[in-house]
Amino acid sequence: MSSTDVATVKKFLNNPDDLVPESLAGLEAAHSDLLRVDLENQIVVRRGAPTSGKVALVSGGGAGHEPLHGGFVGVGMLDAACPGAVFTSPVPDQMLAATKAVDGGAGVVHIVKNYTGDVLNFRLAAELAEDDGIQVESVLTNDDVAVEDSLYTAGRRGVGVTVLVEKIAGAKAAAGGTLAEVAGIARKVNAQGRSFGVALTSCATPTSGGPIFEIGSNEMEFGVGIHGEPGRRRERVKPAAEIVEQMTTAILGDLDAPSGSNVLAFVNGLGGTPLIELYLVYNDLTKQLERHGLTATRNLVGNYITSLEMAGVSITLLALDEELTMLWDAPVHTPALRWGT
Amino acid sequence: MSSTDVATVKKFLNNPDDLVPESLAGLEAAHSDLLRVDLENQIVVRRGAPTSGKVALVSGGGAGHEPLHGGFVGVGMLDAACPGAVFTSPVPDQMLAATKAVDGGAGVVHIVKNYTGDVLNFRLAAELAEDDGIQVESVLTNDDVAVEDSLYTAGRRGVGVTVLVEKIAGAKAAAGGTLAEVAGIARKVNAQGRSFGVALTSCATPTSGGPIFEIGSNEMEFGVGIHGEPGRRRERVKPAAEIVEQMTTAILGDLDAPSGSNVLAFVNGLGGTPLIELYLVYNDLTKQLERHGLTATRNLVGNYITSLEMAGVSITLLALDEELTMLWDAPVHTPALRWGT
Amino acid sequence: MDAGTVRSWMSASAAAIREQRDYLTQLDAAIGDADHGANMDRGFTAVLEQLDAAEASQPPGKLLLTAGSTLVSTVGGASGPLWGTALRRAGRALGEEVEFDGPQLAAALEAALGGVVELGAAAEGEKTMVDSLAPAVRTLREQLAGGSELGPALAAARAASEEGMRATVPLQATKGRASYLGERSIGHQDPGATSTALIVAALEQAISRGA
Amino acid sequence: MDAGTVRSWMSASAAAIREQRDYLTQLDAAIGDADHGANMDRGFTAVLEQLDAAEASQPPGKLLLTAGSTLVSTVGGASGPLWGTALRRAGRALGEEVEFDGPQLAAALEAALGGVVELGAAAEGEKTMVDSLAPAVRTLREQLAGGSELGPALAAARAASEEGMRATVPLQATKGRASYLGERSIGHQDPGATSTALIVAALEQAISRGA
Ligand SMILES: Nc1ncnc2c1ncn2[C@@H]1O[C@H](COP(=O)(O)OP(=O)(O)O)[C@@H](O)[C@H]1O
Ligand SMILES: Nc1ncnc2c1ncn2[C@@H]1O[C@H](COP(=O)(O)OP(=O)(O)O)[C@@H](O)[C@H]1O
Ligand SMILES: [Mg+2]
Ligand SMILES: [Mg+2]
Ligand SMILES: [Mg+2]
Ligand SMILES: [Mg+2]
Repeated sequence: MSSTDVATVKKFLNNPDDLVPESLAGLEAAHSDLLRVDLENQIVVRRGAPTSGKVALVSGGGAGHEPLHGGFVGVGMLDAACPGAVFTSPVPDQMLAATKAVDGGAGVVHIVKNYTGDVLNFRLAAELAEDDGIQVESVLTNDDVAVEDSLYTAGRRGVGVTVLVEKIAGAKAAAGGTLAEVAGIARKVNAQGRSFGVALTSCATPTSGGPIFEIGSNEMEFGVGIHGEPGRRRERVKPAAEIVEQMTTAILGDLDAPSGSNVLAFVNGLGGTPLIELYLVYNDLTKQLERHGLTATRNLVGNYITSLEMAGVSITLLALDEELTMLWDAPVHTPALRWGT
Repeated sequence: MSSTDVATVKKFLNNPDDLVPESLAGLEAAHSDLLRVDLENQIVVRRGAPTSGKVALVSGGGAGHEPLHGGFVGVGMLDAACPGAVFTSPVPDQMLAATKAVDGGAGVVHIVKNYTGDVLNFRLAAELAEDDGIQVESVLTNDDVAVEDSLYTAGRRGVGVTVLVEKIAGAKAAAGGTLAEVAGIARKVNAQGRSFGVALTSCATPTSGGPIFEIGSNEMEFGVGIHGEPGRRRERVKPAAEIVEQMTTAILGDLDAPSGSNVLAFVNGLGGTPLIELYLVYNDLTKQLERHGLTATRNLVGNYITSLEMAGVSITLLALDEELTMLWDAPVHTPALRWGT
Repeated sequence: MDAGTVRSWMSASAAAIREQRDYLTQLDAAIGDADHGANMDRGFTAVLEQLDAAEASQPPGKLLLTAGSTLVSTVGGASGPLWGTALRRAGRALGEEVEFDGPQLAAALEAALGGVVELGAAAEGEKTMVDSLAPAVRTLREQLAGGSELGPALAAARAASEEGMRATVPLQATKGRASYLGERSIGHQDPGATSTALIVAALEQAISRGA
Repeated sequence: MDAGTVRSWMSASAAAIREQRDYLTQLDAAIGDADHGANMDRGFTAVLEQLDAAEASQPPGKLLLTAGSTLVSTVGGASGPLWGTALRRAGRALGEEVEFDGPQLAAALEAALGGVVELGAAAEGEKTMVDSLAPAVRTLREQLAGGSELGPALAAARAASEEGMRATVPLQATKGRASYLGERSIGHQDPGATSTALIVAALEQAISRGA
């Protein structure tokens, strides 16, 4: 074990309990053209929502993964986001308020990352919304191949693919897709995407103040989650090319993407890894893809689903077809993802 | 002093000396629609450059500040970037190669952050370019109010305003501005912008492997630079609202922005601070602006000029007029900044 | 036992969780995401506020329904819906009665456990709060059926819940966040089982004090 | 002295810098950006490569020009253009001559110093490489003028440069990156003055060995 300073991890904070609402207030101040924040319900809502006849997309989960989800509220992506406390699933009341705020009569898709807390709270929220006469389809993301999907786990975690689901399903909804179609494309993206994460350091939640796990100065967590959940195993740090090879092998061992396929290659920073390293990882990834006969016809490199200040990286590969590519390319205008508008 | 682990800071790396070229190769692979990388000269060049008759913009500096500058090469911003080794000014050969690669006959603006190394190397490069018959205008950015601009310093450092200069001058060049006009608007942005940075942790260069400075678990560097240069003083960590108040006071004490002015408010992460905190800082900043009668009619929140994995934040305020606002809003399409296209 | 019993139970639970907040969070840091103490504390703080605001005349079942709904609305995470549903089911089981006896209490707790299992689908041995709640409910039922007084029966139930809590240490988690760790979850005590033992102990305390 | 002298000077400089690379970087970490060792090492490694590739017949001035250009092209930072220009000016001062004597060496070093000052605009006392280079040049000139042999004159110059280097410790930097620190730059030895003292020492070594 290293002698890392366990006392505190310093943060820009006022009262730790106010981090989420104060940050949301900042998000609204910076992007009032795109969204509004309902601080009482702690939800982020697209300006102009609800749009009559459009299927609405709502996602949410613990805070600490920014820009996910609030940074993806806007045109062509989410209609609302409900952030909980840091790393804590929001409560059904928030999800219900968000669902009501954006329902345009065509139904609402709940995009739920597969964690027990998120699943249970969204389940209660969907029941409440249906009691209110709103049609809800829940789509679970569970793309993390670091976790075995078996009787012995709560199933795979939802990680990087969630960003891609939100973008692509958002485009489908913007294009006039029905509730079943939007939910269908979201499930397709989830089915065709797989992720794997590696962390070099732990993050620290604002309330605890210290790192969630101790890690030696030569160690990495292989298969880490986005909540500081330790990975499946601890390994010695290796050259990036080897790490990326192992990650790619784990992903491709579980993804139906034969040689010759096109993929969307998503290199995601977990918050504390500088961009210069993310592009280095992307470079190593392109070599691995080449080795497997895959072409990255689309890509995304940056911090999109983070774990506070954790140093680490996740890779998500999504097998692309024409439909998904077209929806990926469709215009999007949110605080964190923008093109075509 | 804390007991932070000084042994190593872990990174995604192969050979530390290859970080910059491997990262550039990744940048090119991810954004080949926008730019190409000349690895021999270690420069990033806009696809389609040179554009005949268009004034070209070249910037550069030590690597480790990504996305600055390579991530700003594209349409409506930089024509080329020359990154040096991490935190080390590039050499004149790179700047010359970049200048030659993008000159469209209308001259080239060199955007130079005010550090002795950058200034001297760009000076030699400009001489060489002029020997080759290329007209060069050098624009110095020196917006960091943490440094006194006096006989006793090398002058103020160029920091956050550099991003704004590159965007706005890039728009002027895209709009057909002459060499004098483009350089003029760049100097105007620099003259009307001021910045201040605070760090909670040190960064570590890949070659040294350890943190550049030691810092206690309750301390912050007030007025830090973007190369791990310690700030003017060490202080105890305070609530974010107080830190932001001090930063704003320092900036506004030196910026000609009377009550009633419009500003562009830029909250920049230094690399290791999570986005949730940047938005909290932005929220605190809006309160300070209000107190001073200023309105943030434009803003930018995110990691744009970083210092590897340093946890910290800088604030830049730019006094806006109609011309600058219009140029800021003009289309831009680069890996790190994109709108309107 | 009456509404006052429920109020003292909730107060004692809130106090115990407040006191053990950091410990619960530490347990969760080891095999989860370091928020269990904060989650439960936030929830029970809100519960006390709601109960303070509730009319004095409300029957115990109604108070438990309010407490459960409050947990659902304020906790989040896995524990919020689970403990929230548990208390709601217990409240529903008590119905509109103004007083309740030992067997009614046992039935209410059984309903609570049923709600947890229905929602979370965990059986005993999966390293969750069920490992602490199920033995407590079973023991209370058995002790009462065997003719025990309520006091000793509750003491036995508390002991059983604590034993169940400790017995989670060697288990490998197969539900909840800790299951992602696979074998690395072995050797750590489950945070949810721990807070559950606190809540069961608070019940014993509330009733023995009231007696 | 001839081309061989320049080659040994450069080799000895490269070796000394390689050996002190981490120390130079550490000094730069304290008041700069922790790259001075890497910068100078990269530069002198390239210089040796270029000199190895240069024709054996090249005169010493030409070799210094090549060395200076190589530093400019490979070092970057503040030290690259400064030391690069210094060596280029020294090379230009030696011209096409195949051999050079003490006074010519002194003149070449004076030209080197002139280049540094012209480009960097630092006077002595600003806590830069000038604080080590200027006293070395001055001492060499004075010693030779006073009738000293080249050997002792160079030894004195080396001592002066080391003294100048140490004298940077109490200074407050007013040029270069360290100036941003204001008073906090006091108490640290300037990295550029330190590498300069190494290069001056390498010159003495190269010439005393050659003799
Ligand atoms: N499916 C489940 N059934 C019963 N209890 C569960 C289940 N999943 C998790 N738990 C309990 O929830 C506890 C974690 O609660 P908490 O930390 O508040 O939520 P989260 O895991 O969402 O962060 C675990 O320790 C476990 O006892
Ligand atoms: N204006 C100047 N004149 C002379 N020497 C300078 C000047 N500015 C900086 N230096 C020298 O350069 C050294 C730093 O070199 P180096 O670390 O390689 O470059 P950088 O400061 O760009 O990182 C300083 O220690 C100082 O001796
Ligand atoms: Mg949680
Ligand atoms: Mg440098
Ligand atoms: Mg938890
Ligand atoms: Mg330096």
